[in-house]
Amino acid sequence: MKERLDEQAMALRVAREFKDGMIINLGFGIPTLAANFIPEDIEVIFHAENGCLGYGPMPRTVEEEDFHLVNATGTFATPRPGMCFFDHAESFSMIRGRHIDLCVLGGLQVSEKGDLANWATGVGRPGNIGGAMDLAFGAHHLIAVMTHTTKNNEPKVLKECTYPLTAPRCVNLIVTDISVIEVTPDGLLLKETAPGWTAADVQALTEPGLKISKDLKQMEL
Amino acid sequence: MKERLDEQAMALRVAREFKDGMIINLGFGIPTLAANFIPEDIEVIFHAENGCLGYGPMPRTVEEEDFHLVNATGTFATPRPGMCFFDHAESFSMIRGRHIDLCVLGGLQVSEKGDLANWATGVGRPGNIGGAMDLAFGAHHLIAVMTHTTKNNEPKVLKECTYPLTAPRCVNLIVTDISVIEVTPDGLLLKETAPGWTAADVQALTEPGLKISKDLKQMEL
Amino acid sequence: MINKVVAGFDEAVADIFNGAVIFMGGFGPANGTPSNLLRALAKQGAKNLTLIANTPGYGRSAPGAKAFRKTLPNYDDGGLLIQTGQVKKVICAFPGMNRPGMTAPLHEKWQTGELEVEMVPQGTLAERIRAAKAGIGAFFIPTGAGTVMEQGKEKRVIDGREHILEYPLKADFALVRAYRADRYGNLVYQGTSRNFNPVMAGAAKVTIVEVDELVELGSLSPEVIVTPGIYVDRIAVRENGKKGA
Amino acid sequence: MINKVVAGFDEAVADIFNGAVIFMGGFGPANGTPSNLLRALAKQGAKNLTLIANTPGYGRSAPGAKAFRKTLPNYDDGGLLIQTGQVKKVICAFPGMNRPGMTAPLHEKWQTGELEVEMVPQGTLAERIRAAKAGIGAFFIPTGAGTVMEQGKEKRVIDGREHILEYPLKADFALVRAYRADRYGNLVYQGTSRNFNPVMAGAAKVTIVEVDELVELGSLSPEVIVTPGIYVDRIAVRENGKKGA
Repeated sequence: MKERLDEQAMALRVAREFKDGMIINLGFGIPTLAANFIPEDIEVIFHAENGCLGYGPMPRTVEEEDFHLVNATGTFATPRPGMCFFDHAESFSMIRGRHIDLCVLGGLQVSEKGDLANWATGVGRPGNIGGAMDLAFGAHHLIAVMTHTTKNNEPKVLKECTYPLTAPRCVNLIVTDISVIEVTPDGLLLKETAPGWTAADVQALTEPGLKISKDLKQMEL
Repeated sequence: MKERLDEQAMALRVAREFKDGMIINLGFGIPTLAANFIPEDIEVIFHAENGCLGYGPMPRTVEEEDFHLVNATGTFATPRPGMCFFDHAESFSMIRGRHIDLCVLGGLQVSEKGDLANWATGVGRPGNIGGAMDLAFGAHHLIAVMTHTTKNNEPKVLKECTYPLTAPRCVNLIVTDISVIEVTPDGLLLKETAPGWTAADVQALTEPGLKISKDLKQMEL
Repeated sequence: MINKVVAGFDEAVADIFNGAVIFMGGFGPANGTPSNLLRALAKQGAKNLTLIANTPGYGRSAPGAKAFRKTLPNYDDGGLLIQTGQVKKVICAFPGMNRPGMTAPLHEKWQTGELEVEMVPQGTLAERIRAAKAGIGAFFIPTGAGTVMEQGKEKRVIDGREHILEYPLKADFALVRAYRADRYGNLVYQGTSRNFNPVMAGAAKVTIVEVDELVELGSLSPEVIVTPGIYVDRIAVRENGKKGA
Repeated sequence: MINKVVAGFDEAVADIFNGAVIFMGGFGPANGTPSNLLRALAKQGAKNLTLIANTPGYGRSAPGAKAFRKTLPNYDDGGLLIQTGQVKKVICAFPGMNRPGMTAPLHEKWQTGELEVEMVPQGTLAERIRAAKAGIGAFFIPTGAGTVMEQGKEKRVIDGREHILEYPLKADFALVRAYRADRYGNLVYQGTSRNFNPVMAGAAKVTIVEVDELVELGSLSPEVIVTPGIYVDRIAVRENGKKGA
């Protein structure tokens, strides 16, 4: 079996999309890891739904842990010059008002139209919507990052999502453990494959048809 | 001709309505003067539409004038312990959200239903709505203070206002230079007359019929 | 004289009645949760409560159960009121995880049908609470259009985009956690413990605040006050100040 | 590196185009008005502007005319742009007084039909600007129902009270005046000079801020920043700092 990217590698690939000056919101899981791979020559500002812009990395010691400084995933963060705090209404004005340049969310399913499902499977549990729906509707640019298939090797990039939607037509870029796919008005465009994977390999694990980019390349990691 | 109250006396009568702990907004003109007559045993907090709660009296010297501390009538105020500043959206959330206990506005006309007209005569000028409409709709309790008649001795307490309304059915109490009138669901109730004025005198200068309070008394000044 | 300080937490929550709707500030197990007010309410016993919060919380862990997150000593959250059976309905954005070996009272009572759970996207939750405070009758937003969140809601296309109509979320009491207060009820917070607290303060009929410290009137700069006292009705001061949750 | 500071006021307003819609902060002749940005815009000459402000202002008094209020040296307001003929429409809550002997360009141009004036209640003005910033498509409020302000607006009874539907007020540029900024665009204000400035910052496509002082990143406490830098695009620093309007 071909080797898939691990979470760190996916996070690294996501971080390549960070540009100087961007306001970025990172969701739970792999997206949060992307903060460890900010290109050295740029400055970005992270937004936390719970009312913080410009927080720094996780503390390295227990002594640095401050219960008054956590990010939206509930984990401790550290102060950084230029940081500021605000309340939840203001925080989501930033999101709903389209002031967030880039949001990275985990995905359960993404459709060929860019619909995202990432908060509930629709059965057995109420699910946890959190701020995901607000972000999916509000962010200027949305990256969905996820394994390309389920544990049973079934596609998660689908013609139509079967789980409850987070938002319709919101995903701009899909980063998976085997590919990078752009959502375009004409459908899904395969732009990169993981080392050792061909376009055909990726297509075989993807429900809708993929257009292949003229500049198709191997993911640089 | 019988003597009418001057502006200071009207302001004094208005200030009798101030109760301990009230959040009060005072409009342009006579209402603003009422701040000089706060009963000594109570503490009230003044709200200024331009983003201040708890400001103090006008400065006594030019040196005390601070261009960063003006009230909503544009005149200088002074700092007071417990004061705070906020922006216009927050300031009018307080008003629209019914957090202001008492508002005192000047009036051009008041109807027997408690309609207030105080911002425009409807001809020749655009008028100045300012925050008056927001206050008339939002304040818990509204006092309109004005001379009882126009310069031509025509009634300003009318069956229907002829000028553009500030808000319908918003006035709770009318304080004039000859009377204090409560707006009740059954119509206007004359509660007090100025020294030397009878109920009949007041009625003669008032368009709608006045009910006379059982406890009708002379205004205490 | 204006003085909103009450004798203690028990006095602060004494009039919360059966069937009351309660806002609770805080964002998960970090600070910003009014733990002492919640304990007092558990003791007071009011029933059939509706709890509106971003994250109701996990309550007290059973012996040996693993906690979802690290918490401060003496931390309690809305999960406590679910465990005591005082809550009939939760309106929230994040019901919480439900993993093997974890204590998750919301999920347990939801599965047995003892608890109703209504999910609201986090920003919509904040804006609906703000609307109650700011006198907004209803508002159109894009968030949720074309998803299950639009069910039963009026839809309208504005500027070429689908919107849904949302109404204010109103409550009888807001339980708020702040850092410092003066006797007028002016409040400041600390870091991300601010979160929903300033939004809820003033949005309920009665706003009750748990603070670390009461300070002299005038000692909070008028430039840095986050919640103006106009939004606060009662202040209860923690005996241990900053220590503990 | 993020650095929103531009070379000067002329550079800050250089791309304001003919027909642009402009927010202007401030509340009457007191501080909080971006006088230097307005002077630069007068010099730049963009025409057919729509000016949205609480109080457009009185412009420069004719020699011998009495001023409505005391102002700081070098004070200029939106009235200057009305005097230069750059404004075709004003949307405001307070057009200003028009008394004999006073300079009142808004009234003069309104009477001759050269200027359109649209009146919006002050709180509705603030909330409509906030709606543009916060992504609210439209909102129902009681303010104005049963008055001339309801003309042409959708009405609806909510909770037994008449409401009218208001839409966001959008703009191309916001001209904002603050006290201190850092290079991220985080802003603090002074006293009542705050007023409409934080509401407008971020509500226009481009937000341009005039500040007294640029300070080192990190020197503004994260607890006291009023306008987060996310809402700011350009900062122009006054040479004379706090001196003058």
